[in-house]
Amino acid sequence: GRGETSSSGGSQAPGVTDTTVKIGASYALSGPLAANGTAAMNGAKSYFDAINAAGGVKMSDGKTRKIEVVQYDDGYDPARAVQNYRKLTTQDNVFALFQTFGTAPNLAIMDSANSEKVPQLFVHSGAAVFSQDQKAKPYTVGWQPTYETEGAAYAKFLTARDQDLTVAVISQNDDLGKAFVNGFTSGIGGSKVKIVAQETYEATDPTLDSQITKLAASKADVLFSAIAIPKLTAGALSKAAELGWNPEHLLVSLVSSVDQVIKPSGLDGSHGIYSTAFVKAADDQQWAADKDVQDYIARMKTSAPGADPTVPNAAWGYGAAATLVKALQETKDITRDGLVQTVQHLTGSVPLLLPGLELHASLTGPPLDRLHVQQFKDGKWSLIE
Amino acid sequence: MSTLELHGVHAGYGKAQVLHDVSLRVGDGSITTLLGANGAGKTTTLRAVSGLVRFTGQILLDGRQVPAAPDAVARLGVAHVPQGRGTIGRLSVDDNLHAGALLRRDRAQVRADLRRLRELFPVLAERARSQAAGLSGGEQQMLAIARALMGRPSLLLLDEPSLGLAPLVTKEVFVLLPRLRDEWALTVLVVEQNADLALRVADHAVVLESGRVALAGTAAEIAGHDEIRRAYLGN
Amino acid sequence: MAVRRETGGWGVNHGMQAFVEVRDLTLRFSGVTALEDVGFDVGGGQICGLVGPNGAGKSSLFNCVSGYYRPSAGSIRVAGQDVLGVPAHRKVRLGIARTFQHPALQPERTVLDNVLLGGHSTLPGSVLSAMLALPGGRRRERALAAEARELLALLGLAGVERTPAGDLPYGSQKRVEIARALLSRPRLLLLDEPASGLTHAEVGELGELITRIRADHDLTVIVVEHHMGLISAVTDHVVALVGGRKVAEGTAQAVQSDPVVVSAYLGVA
Amino acid sequence: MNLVQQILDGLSSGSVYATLALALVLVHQSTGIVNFAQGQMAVISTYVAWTLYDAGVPVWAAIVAAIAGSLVAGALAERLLIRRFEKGEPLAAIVVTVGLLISINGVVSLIWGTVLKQFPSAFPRGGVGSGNGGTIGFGTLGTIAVLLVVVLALGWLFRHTRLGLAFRAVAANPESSALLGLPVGRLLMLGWGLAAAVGALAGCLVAPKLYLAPEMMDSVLTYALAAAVLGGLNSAIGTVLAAWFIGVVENLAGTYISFVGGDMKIAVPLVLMILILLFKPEGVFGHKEVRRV
Amino acid sequence: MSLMIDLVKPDGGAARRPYGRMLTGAALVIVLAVFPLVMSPFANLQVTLTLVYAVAILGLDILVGWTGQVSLGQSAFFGIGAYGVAVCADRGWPVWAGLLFGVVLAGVVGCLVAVPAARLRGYALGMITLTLPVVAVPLAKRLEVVTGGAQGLNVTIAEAPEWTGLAADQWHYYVVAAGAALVFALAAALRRSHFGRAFDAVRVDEALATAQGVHVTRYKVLAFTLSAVYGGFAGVLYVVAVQFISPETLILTLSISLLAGLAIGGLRSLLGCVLGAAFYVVVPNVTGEVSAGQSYLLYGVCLLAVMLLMPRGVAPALDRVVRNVAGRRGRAVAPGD
Ligand SMILES: Nc1ncnc2c1ncn2[C@@H]1O[C@H](COP(=O)(O)OP(=O)(O)OP(=O)(O)O)[C@@H](O)[C@H]1O
Ligand SMILES: Nc1ncnc2c1ncn2[C@@H]1O[C@H](COP(=O)(O)OP(=O)(O)OP(=O)(O)O)[C@@H](O)[C@H]1O
Ligand SMILES: [Mg+2]
Ligand SMILES: [Mg+2]
Repeated sequence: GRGETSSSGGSQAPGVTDTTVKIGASYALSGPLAANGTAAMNGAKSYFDAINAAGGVKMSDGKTRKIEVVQYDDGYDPARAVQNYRKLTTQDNVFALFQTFGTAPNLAIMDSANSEKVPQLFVHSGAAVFSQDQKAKPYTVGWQPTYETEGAAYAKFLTARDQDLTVAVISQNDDLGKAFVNGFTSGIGGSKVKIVAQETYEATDPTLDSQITKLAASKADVLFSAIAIPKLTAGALSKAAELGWNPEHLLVSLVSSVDQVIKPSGLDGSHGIYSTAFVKAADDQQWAADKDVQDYIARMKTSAPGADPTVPNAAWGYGAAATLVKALQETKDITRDGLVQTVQHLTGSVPLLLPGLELHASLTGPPLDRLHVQQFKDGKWSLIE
Repeated sequence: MSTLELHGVHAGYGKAQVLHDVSLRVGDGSITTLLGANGAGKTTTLRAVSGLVRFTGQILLDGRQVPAAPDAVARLGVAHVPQGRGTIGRLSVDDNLHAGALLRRDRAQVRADLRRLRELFPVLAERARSQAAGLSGGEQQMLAIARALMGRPSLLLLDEPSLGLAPLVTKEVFVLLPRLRDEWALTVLVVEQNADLALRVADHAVVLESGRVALAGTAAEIAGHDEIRRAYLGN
Repeated sequence: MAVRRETGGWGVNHGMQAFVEVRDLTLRFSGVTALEDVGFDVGGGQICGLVGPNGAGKSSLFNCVSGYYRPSAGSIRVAGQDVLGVPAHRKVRLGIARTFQHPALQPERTVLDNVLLGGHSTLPGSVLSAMLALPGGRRRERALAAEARELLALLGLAGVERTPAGDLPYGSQKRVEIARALLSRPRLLLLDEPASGLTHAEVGELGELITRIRADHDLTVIVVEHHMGLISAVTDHVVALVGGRKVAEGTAQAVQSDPVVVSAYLGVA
Repeated sequence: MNLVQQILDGLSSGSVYATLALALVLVHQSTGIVNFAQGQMAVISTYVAWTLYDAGVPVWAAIVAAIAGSLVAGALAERLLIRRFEKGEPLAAIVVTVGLLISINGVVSLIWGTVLKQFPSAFPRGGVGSGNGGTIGFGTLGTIAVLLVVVLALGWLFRHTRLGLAFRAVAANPESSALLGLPVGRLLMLGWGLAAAVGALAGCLVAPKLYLAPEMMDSVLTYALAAAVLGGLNSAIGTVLAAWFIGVVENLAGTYISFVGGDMKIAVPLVLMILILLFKPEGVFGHKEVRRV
Repeated sequence: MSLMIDLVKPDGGAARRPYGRMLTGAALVIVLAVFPLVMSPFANLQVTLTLVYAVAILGLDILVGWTGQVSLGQSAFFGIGAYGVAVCADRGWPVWAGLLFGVVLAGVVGCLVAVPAARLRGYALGMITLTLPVVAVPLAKRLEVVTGGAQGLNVTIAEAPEWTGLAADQWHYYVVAAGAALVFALAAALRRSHFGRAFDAVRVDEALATAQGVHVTRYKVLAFTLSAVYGGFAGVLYVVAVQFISPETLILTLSISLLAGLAIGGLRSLLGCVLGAAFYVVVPNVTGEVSAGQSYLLYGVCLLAVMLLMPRGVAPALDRVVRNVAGRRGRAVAPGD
């Protein structure tokens, strides 16, 4: 057969020239997840644009290269993701895949990427499968904390109070929802916190009224919303209030946007709304003067006018892009394997991470593995120590 | 009342030419019958007038070229009873009749016309609320004729009105035609295989052969023609 | 090649016993009685005319025979076999074929294809062998096509084999239906107003044709027709229905002079 | 309380399905087509209303303006796109509406972005009842009231007016209707326009609950199609009742049949629908069509 | 050859120019055989996927085009076939067993749905089939033990044998092409037989079909079952091409896209099935290059444009062009005859 991944340019790795390094990505830019996919793409783009505007990435061979991103829409269809992968690796000849969006599309290409030794970096998914075993699948690396980690963070937050608490749980019927719930359930094991009601939903459900009504009957003290879709979260919050059920709310970070979720829900946070975060939110007043956040908002405005910087996926995309740039800078051996080597040992900070959080590469988890719990108060999020 | 004139009309379907240089005139207030063998182009002639097939040449209604769209032709007062099932099967008998009169504003007169047609075809009253599709073949034909009349046309195009009608009803329809022509100021162009009856009530007759006018004249002239007698009258 | 009928020994019945026996047939629709206690016989090889005013129940009777309508009472036997219990799609295997009052053709397929459909029940029914395109199937298909062409020629339609059926004039469509019905090799042929849309001369030809195919194909025929000329010319026997009831029966001449038939159906000349 | 509340919730989501289903039925009744783009057309109308509102126009005025605009846009869609497919294979017409769906979705994303917007409710926040009786929001009550008005208006239009007869005639047999002088083209345009207007109303009614996003109506479409078919595709009141039935059954099944659960609850009304259709293929409120040979 | 435009002339019309047809067919086979050896892996993948979806669309055509029933359920049958083979591969069972299992299961489910569905017409039938994908997706997630749940299954099947020296994409191409050619040939033969006429009659007029001895219900069930089997087989080929299956693949959107492909290609045409599938696979890739963000919008616009230009589909339009050209040539030689 052919060497699928060999480049034409002799010594240099595929996708790398003296002046550019080519990166490929596949996002859900259409379909029901288009909002998140587009946000992730815009976030990353705004960081890359800024780096390129400043000349490019200075790499270990002394050359400064501009980052060229080739991106395609997969509509969250695994078959299209596979096609995009083929196109990016054999036609566009990218150096690495970056931030491909969502669990299923990444799973569909993971085996090929590893057997063909194409780095599949910083996948935009909190599924553990992408990072937990980098000995077996060294070319696939996650970025954000896993959904399990996040679920466990809520559990820790509740158990730390050492009170009898009843919890109602609603989760999306897929690996994402399950992972949140698993992390949470094992986190509360043996504590005074008890799950008293549990519901799931399909991402295609128009509303979650029925599920919330069922959960409301439990009169639980806390509602853990492992809901991945902003409008459904907002609807769930307002439904609970309409039913006269006012639990404390735990919102997963994916849907913690003030503009997208909390304002539409009509809740003011007086009964307690909590979430977790690992990046600074653009709509969080406490960071209004933060340089990272100001840069981020300004760069988003330049690169993707009209896009909303408060969507978490955008901030994550930005942070992941920064992580990639950092990895490129630190890569000694400018080959695909060299890049993966670097990524597996990456430490340090990148823009937008919350104070105290750092990259922390390991072979059994994503480079980010901690989150902070925050509370919604007075119209903004504030970190809880 | 209207005058219909065809001058050098050619028409066909796709590449197949069916009518070749057809010219004929249906005078104001007259009944003209169009005869011809199976496939001669009789239906096509009526369809050309109604705008259902495209043609070249001239078709003039009261001296003016007819429009190309069937609904526009109908709004000029032309009613066309097509060959075979001409009703809207999904609607009730009454709805079919009322649909025939949708363009009219003279409600009282519509009611009177409806009464009259129901007298003529009692089954239409008996089955007023049934779906038209359930009627027998002949009953549907009566409905189609009645529906066309409900529009109070000035030019009535009938494509084999006797199709499926019992002999008695056929006779009644043909007796009615001259009466309506007089009372309602109708001009009639009727394609009919029951040439005997048709020639008896018609003023003029035109014979089509392979898409060309083979003969034209007064009904009496045509009825006296030997070949016509053999092919169409059988006596 | 002959197709095995599901009932053997029709030849035995021939002429000895009525081929078609209709007894006490009653059919109602909500509010309408289409047929009431109708009964008559048709002898084997005969041509029976069925006449009556519009809505008398003639087509409905055909529909009962061919299984579209389920009568509330009565029986219909063909060659001694009760046909009411046989599902509609099996009638053609019993040797019953029909034409429709309003031509029912596949307008976009060719005349030949339309006729070939009539031979459907004579071909074997294994999907697998059809998918594998076994040579036997091809051969039978060719034989059937040859037979269909002959029938089309017989009906004067040889020139339009490849014309889409919907493009034919009305009168020709009715003949395509006859060819289609004949290709199923029927023993009983039901014709619903075959002469409608034909000129006088054409009706004459049709009459000759019907008597000829009766003889050539060893057929029993029931024909519904408003064209009295045709009825007189071809029928051995006529049944008249009025308002769903049988009002007269006998030779064409007798029925046409029956006072009820005259007043309800023919009108005074 | 759970039971009553689940029923009320079911009625509430049923009303959401019903609004879109009504528009589907309207198109079907006047043109004989099922329009897959109906929901997406409603979405773009709602965005227009939102834009007006965002620019300071009062909600009601914005909604009325969007409805009026949709009337025109719907008619144009029929004239420019659908017209060519009305006579051919039904599949072609369906697929054209799918193409329309995709294109409008793309246009909406392009103009307004994919991020959700908050659409103001034309009704007050809050609701009536509470405690043991269950609660029902003013939004839902308002939606139901508007629904009933629309249903009565449509019923009257189709059964008792000349225009309604003309619609029915054209949908049943355009060629025959043309021979009667009915302006077939204009009636078809008007039918689409009316449906688009009803769709716009539907979008504006449900947007406060579902939140405005390009895919707002996607998940509703499945239910709306089911309701329209179950209701017989030709009956406005039947459609609304079917939609309520679907909403309520879904909730009750999800709540009280343990193996069904939240993920499979949609299956229950659909399976029931199949059973009902088996015994009444023309839909609960549909008319059995007489077919003759 | 089986890929030629289906002219449906059972009386031998199709064989009127046997040499021309055979030559074209042979040329096509050669082009298709050489293609993967010279083209890029991405191009191979596109053709492979095109053939995968072409089989699924052909299944739909049997149902929609031949018998006039509407189905929104094809993605579910596709999923059954895909899961059938993937589950077997996942457990280390032989692939052919998976193939058989997937295809038979799809056929059985299809038949079960068809028996009641055959009572219905038009949109009512469409609604029944709409239920299939709506239920199949959560079901696939629930049966996690076998299906891998929401994460789906990564499998490695149909690996290129050593001796061929072929890369995976090339081998997958040949496997899928061979499978597709086989089932296309079977469908073509069925279409040309008297069954083809019977299916048409069922579509045009059920009463008419019944009168000719066609058991309408049986034919509808047959069409439905065949359609499901083809859908299932396409799912099997899909796993060969993609080596992965997850519930996302079963969604209603795929069913709708396949219907769109069918309309784009043109009903009752084998070539149309391939063209429709090619549209579904290739156009998003092209529009994606034009603009990643607006690729979906552009896809929708292309869909509308093709439908507006060719309301009966691409294959009939091509057919007309070919016949016009042939007709002109035919006239030119006519005087010599
Ligand atoms: N839709 C069509 N497409 C192509 N050819 C057609 C079409 N309709 C009719 N023709 C052809 O046009 C010719 C004339 O047909 P037409 O229907 O006008 O005949 P007719 O005189 O009305 O016959 P009949 O007495 O049988 O009704 C016929 O040769 C017929 O084959
Ligand atoms: N499916 C049906 N639904 C309702 N009524 C029907 C149906 N079929 C027939 N009828 C009624 O039964 C009666 C007999 O109809 P049929 O078609 O048998 O009449 P026919 O004798 O064939 O008349 P024609 O000479 O007009 O064809 C008619 O009054 C008709 O309206
Ligand atoms: Mg004619
Ligand atoms: Mg009759």
